[in-house]
Amino acid sequence: MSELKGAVVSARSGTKETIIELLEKAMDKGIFDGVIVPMKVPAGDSFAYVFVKDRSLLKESFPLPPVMFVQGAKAVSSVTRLGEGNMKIAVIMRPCEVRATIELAKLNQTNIENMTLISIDCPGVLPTSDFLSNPEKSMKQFDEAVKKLDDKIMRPVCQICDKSSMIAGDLHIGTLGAKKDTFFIISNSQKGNNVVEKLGIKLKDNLDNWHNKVKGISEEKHKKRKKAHKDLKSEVGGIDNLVETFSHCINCHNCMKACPICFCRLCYFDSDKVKHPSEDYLERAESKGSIRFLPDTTLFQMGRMMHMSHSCVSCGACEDACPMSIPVAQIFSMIADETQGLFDYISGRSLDEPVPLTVYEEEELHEVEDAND
Amino acid sequence: MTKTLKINKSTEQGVLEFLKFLLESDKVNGVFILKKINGDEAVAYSLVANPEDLKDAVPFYPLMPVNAGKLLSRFTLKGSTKKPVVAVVKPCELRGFVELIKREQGNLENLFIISSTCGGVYPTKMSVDRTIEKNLSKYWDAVKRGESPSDLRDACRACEEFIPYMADITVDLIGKSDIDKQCTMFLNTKRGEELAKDMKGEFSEKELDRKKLDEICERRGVEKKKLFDEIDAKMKGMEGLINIFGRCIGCHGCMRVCPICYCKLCEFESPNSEYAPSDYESELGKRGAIRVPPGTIYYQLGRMTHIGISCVACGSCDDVCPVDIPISIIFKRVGESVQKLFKYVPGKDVEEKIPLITFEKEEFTEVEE
Amino acid sequence: MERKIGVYICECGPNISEKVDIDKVIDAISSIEDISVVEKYKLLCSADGKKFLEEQIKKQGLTHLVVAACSPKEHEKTFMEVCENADINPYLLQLANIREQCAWITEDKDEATKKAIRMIRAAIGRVRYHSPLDKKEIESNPDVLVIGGGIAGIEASLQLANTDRKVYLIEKTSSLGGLVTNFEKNFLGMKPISDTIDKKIQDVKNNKNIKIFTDAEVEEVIGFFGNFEIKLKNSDEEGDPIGFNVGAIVLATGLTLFDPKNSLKYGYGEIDNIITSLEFEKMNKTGKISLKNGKPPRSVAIIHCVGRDEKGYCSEICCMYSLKFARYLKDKIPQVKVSNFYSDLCIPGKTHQKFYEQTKEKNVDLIRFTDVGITKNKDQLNINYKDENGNKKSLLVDMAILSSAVEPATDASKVAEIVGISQDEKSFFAEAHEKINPVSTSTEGIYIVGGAQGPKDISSTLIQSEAAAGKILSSLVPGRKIEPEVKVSHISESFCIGCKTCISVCSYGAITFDEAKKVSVVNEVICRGCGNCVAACPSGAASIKHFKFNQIYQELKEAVK
Amino acid sequence: MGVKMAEKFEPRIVGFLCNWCSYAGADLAGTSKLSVPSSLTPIRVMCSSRVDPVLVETAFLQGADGVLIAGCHPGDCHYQEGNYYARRRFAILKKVVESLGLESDRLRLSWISASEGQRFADVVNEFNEKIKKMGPSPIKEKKSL
Amino acid sequence: MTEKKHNADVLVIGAGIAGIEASLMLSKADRRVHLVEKTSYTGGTTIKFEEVFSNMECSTCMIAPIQQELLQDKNINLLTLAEVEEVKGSFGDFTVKVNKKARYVDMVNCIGCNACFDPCPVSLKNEFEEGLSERKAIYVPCAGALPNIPMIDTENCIRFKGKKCTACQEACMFEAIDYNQKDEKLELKVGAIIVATGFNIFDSKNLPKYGYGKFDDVYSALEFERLYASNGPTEGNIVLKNGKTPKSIAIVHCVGRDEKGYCSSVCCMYSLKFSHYLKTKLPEIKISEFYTDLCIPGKSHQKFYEKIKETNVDMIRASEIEVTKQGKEMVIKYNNGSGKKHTHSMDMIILAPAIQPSDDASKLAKTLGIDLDEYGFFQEKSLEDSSVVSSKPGIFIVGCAQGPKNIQDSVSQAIAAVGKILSPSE
Repeated sequence: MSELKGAVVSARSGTKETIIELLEKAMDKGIFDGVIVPMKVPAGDSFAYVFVKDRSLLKESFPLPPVMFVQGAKAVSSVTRLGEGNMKIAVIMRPCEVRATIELAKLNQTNIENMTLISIDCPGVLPTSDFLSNPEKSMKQFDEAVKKLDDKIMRPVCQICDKSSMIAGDLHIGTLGAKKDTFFIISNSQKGNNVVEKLGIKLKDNLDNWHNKVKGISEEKHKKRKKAHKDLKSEVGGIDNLVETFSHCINCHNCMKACPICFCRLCYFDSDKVKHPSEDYLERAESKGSIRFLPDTTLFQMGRMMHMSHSCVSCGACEDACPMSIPVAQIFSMIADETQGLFDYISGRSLDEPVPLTVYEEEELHEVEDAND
Repeated sequence: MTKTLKINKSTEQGVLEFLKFLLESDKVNGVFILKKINGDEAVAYSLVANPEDLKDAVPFYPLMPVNAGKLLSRFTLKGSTKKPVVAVVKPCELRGFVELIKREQGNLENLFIISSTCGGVYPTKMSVDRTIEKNLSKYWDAVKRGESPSDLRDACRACEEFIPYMADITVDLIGKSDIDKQCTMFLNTKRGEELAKDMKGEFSEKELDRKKLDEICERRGVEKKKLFDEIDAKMKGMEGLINIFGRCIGCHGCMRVCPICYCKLCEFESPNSEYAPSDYESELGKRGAIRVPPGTIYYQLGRMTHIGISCVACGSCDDVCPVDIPISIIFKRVGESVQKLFKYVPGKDVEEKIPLITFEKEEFTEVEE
Repeated sequence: MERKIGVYICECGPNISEKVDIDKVIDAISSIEDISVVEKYKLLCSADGKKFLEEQIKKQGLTHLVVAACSPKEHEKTFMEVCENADINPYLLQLANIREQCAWITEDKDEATKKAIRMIRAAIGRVRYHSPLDKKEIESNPDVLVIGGGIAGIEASLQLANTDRKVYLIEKTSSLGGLVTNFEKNFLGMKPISDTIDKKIQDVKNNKNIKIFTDAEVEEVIGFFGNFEIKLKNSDEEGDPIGFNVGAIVLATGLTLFDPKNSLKYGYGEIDNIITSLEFEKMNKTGKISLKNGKPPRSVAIIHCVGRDEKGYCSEICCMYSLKFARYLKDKIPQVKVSNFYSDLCIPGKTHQKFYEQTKEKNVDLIRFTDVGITKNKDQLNINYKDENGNKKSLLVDMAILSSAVEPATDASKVAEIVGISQDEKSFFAEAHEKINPVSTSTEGIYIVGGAQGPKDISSTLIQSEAAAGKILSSLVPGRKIEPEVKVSHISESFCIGCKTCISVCSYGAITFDEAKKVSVVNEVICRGCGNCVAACPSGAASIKHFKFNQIYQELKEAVK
Repeated sequence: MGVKMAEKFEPRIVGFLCNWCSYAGADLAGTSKLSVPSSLTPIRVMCSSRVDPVLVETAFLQGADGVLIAGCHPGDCHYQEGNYYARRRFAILKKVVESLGLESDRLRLSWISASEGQRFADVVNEFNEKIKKMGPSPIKEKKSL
Repeated sequence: MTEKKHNADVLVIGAGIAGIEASLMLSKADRRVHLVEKTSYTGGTTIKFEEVFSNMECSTCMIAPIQQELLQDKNINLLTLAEVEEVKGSFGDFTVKVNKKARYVDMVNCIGCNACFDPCPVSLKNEFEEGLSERKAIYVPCAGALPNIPMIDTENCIRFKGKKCTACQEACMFEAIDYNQKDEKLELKVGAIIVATGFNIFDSKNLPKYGYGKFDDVYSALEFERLYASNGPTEGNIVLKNGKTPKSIAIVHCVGRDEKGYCSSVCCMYSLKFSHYLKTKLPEIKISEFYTDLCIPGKSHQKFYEKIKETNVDMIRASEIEVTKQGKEMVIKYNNGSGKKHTHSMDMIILAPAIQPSDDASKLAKTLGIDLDEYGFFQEKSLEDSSVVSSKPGIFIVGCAQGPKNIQDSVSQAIAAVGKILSPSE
């Protein structure tokens, strides 16, 4: 990871507007042939990622929408899963979306060769359901909350996100600690440097204000996160709580479909591996008196934890998509911290860190084995 | 005239007595039924083998956590159950199951079906905070009167197919004022009669009160028309579609819970629905911008063409949609129009062929374990 | 299709029957679905037992077989043969190991019986999900590619080439023979090396079944054991790139020397009359050992272990060839004073110490050092060293020879990459198994010999070349088909999403990636059936024959009951 | 059939044994006539790396009182490096179970070589004792997993 | 060598790791192999080891699979308790007389349940366990030996000394025990012969200064291997004769090197391996290795050496080593490099004796008509050419029978010999 370099950009016309101007400029200069940005959907009641080539449409874009309808990584993946393509593309996403994108790149699910990943300091995201209950109002509330750096109305998992300004991509837009009508543009890679320089911006300004602000926030959030996970563990931990927590699960697998890391074409838990003959179910019912049908809800959740928690970016998409309001995202963020901790791994931190399960070290994890006891 | 079994207990109690009898007399080894789980925490379908465990079964609870048709299909997917099992399900769930059987996704052998005239159910969301519990008495009063509470799911309020087809036993439920005291079961089939044999209670011959049911049907028809008109108003042309489906997040939850969508791999999740960068590039040449991931509308329309003919309008899709798109009414609307073409009532008769075989039977068998 | 499972329980004399109440077992399982017969027998592995089983299978028209007896390691093969003789697929058999892992380790008869029942139920559950597996046979090409025209490559080629087996010998330089052609004599025998090498080179050249390419390099290798497609950098008369197919590949890319320039203390390249062992070999071969000024040296220091610390291993041969150098010198310049500076004398093997003693008799000084360096002293050299007690000492000499450590030839990494095998941390080629498979690699059909595999002398090099030849001659017989493992992995093309996780965990390069379809593909010829990829695959795409999820799940279910 | 009467507690332990080392070790325990608790039912797999964590979770959630995964000692894997991957997967699995407040002590990974018949016996005895102390898995009784 | 008269079958003498590898590969090439082994089991010396350097792989795990393969291989005719008595003919057409001693246990009927051991009244030191444990007169050398079929040791069986004992026969349910079995004289026709008879170790008793045989707790390398083996007499617990665990151990290299006049090439490495053994089981133990010249050739060995040194093992370059007693204490005296005298007390001493030809090498050489070298190993035809070629065409010498070497080199030679036999150029 290269040393962060940054510049202060004046944004009199407003942060969003200035970002758009920069994008337009970049397209004019041919730095990018296309941009993937969120936009309002025609009905105006929600947002979607749009892959824009016609720069005149850029003004419609909405870099930091109040909701995360589709996890950006999925959008990116849908464009470059089958190859890098010939267009130089800029993508503007939230930090967790960038991280998911990088994770997917490691897993061969997207190709970021021709992409410039741009993240923005993330104030959090509104729960989809809250937003839908009244889009206009929610918009206003969101803007207010952003100004006040108040995350009370954000999704629970956002309230405990300690990586909301983590820079994993090429460029980052830092609004925290910036003077009025300005923001920081921060580069994290050679690619990033080139883009910014081509835009005629010198990466020479001091970033201390941003760093300090971010440090403060993430440290505070980190404490909150640890505490929340501790509480959560006592709430959902243990077989009884666990069963209770998932008792409303209806196996719709929305969480899995909404999850950027669950990229499998056929989920293990939709495959024949978990489809058993009726005798099997009956036997189980006979031995226990009765079983809920379908069984194995917990198996599905624990299986997912096994399969993706080491890459989970705690983006909250799963919880948004859960029709039964199960705190999936919070639970997974807790598990993710634990499993990734085993390997000092942070999902999406860097393209150079291999996904834990694809490598090994000869001398590690002796605590889980007992060869010598 | 149909053989009937009358038990002088509340309808729910009567049915439970009956099921207990079936288990104890080893007529069946399992009962597939809605049941409270983890105390009062939730209501879910369960497979009950021990009569004791029937105590917190709630066969007619106004909730459809998952379309049981899909569950019964999973239960018998690998072949008919070797030991007899009886399932208590709603008419639309039964119809869903029958449609799946037609597609080799399930099996009725050794599987007895008890269904009832259906008063409809509440949205699953209402089960999370237990609001249903509070509404129960209101619900049952309405049922006795053959009416639908306003907060029932759209699909249910607009449902005209609330009398089961293909059930071995039909429980007389809606519009029946004495369900608190009386339990009447119509033994529609030989299998049904066999089951009821030796059960304590009075056997006679009777018919459902068609007239009353027709009135109910009319009322629901009106409700349906209202909902259809609303949709028609919204769904004007491509524009309309885009407006309605614009917020779709592509979670495909609707497909996953749909009793008819049985494909191992949905076409819209298969390589056929992936695009190479070059495709985007050429597409972007034509239009200045594309929504990504693409194919939102394509998916919805595609699904309509795939399953419209068999849609039983059970409403599960509404329940799971995280962005509250009124999918079920749209599909009911489209579905009925297609079904009319062939005078086809999905799930009416297992012998009846599906008008168009729009899809492959059993694919991707190579990975079957 | 209708299943008829037969269960046969071996009493194994008293060994099982004493601990397991077999009749109880029979009662417990005979009611299970699909079971058409359960019987016990005194000793199933006996000739009579096998006959009995065979007849039973035929008579009962069984489709699946469960044998509850001893460990599969003892008799799985035996009973699979019985199945074959009774014309049912041998993979429709499941063994329940109720002897070693039940009767013999359980004290309480009741417990043993219960466990036996569990194990047999598990076997029945499993066998239900067995599907017949058939041996595959694959045409193979007996020809061999040998990379490296040194003594290792030459020896291998000579051992292999035949009318029905062509050998392609690729040498990157313009001439055959490699390193040893620089030597006058080899140690031990002190016989002229040319006696051996020249003859071998002639034989190779005269052998019409060996096609030699000098100044040649391999550009691309694709395929697998029995079917490699080779492309060379070089092109033929018409200018088309040269390409051919072979069944096996021998890597004999050889050694090079550690460059003493990398270790300043020896003053190599700075000071005159300090030369490397190779330079000395060459000089010696010209017949005249002399200093820069043309005069013969009056005193010579031979420094062992040059670069040992840097490389982190003992190069095995330096001590011996350094002693040989002493002999060279004494033979050519009898009055010369020779001092060998060594740290530890490494002269393994029955013949070496004798050579060492003979050399000492020619009054060669052997000086043990713990540290050594060279400085200039007018037109002479100071060998400054610490003896083993740490005392600083110094010796004035005319010439110093640096016995450099050996390291893999410079192009080793490139070759490794092209043929797709791994290197060890010292960048020698890694063997399939350090002990029992030293000339094979983890990729079947690719063999490593001589200096490419590790430092060694000529004699061990010859042995390895012959060994590699042996491997090929025994496994790649002209006209015989290859029978790959049948219990291999399979990845569903329709379900694979192409995350390559399986590829990264496969130790055998058995999984390749289809760039067009973006899916992983298992090469059944290479796959050894460990199942690692199956456990690694997060989706429903991967499975492994005979150890499928449901087969194991059935066992698991019974274990938990 | 039916629910097991709770007389004295006989644990149900699933043992995944790799074919080349641990299964051979278990056989050796047999030929050496050592005493091993009958609670462990062996399941033979070619390599510990075949042990799909979801299989272990399945066993665990179906009420196994213990699950043992045994493979070749690190460095000895018959398939070069399978057991290293097995170890990583196991580490994650154990962590998941532990983080959910479930009894991760019911899962055990042991390296047992073909010559370690005694060790096999010791490992199983030890594990069996531990499980007995822990008592039956509370998951067994759960009806709505 | 493709004339009609040529016989494709091969005789392999010695079922150690070299012999097994050679046989399996020949079989793979569809050659019929007669594998003559003088003991009752396969695996030679390798199966005595717990682990092998330098990757410290479990030896049994390494070799058991190929032993199994061997026993099930239909092309291989394994003759245990057998010795070659006469060899006539030449390359391509040898006639070999083999004496196959009676095992008195029928290899087909016996299923290896070991029920016959307990009733046997005789009990004596088990040579395989270097006398560290007892065995019966009917026995297998150790648990897990392959083939897992016992033999009767007629030297010690009281029945063969005239007593009327049928204890084992009565114990056997399979009529596997047959006292009337006779030694068989077999005549084999083969085209080539591979000699893989392995080695023996120098008997440290010849050097009283090391106190071997004099004092308790002075062990030879092989004894120690068994002491550490998890399938050995103590299940791998390292204990002194008095039952205590040792606190200090000396490992003495080069025992008998001067007498032999050569470096046995593996002692340094296996001595380091012993330190590894000890440190894994007894992390606290104090280990001193006494060596003259450290001989650890090859790409992977020095790393191992350095790893061992990190576990603070004292590596002492020493000469004039002597083991004596001071009161109860066992002490080791030596000169270090600079000629200073030192004395340390030691709980246990392990000697690393030189490798020497197996006892019957010279006899076998005569029978085969091949030369021995001055050290008594089989002599290769020339130092310049392949070391597996003996002085007589068609007879190949591999493994430690040809000279001291490690497993890797033994196996290489074995395969090389097969290469020679299969090669069209021969």
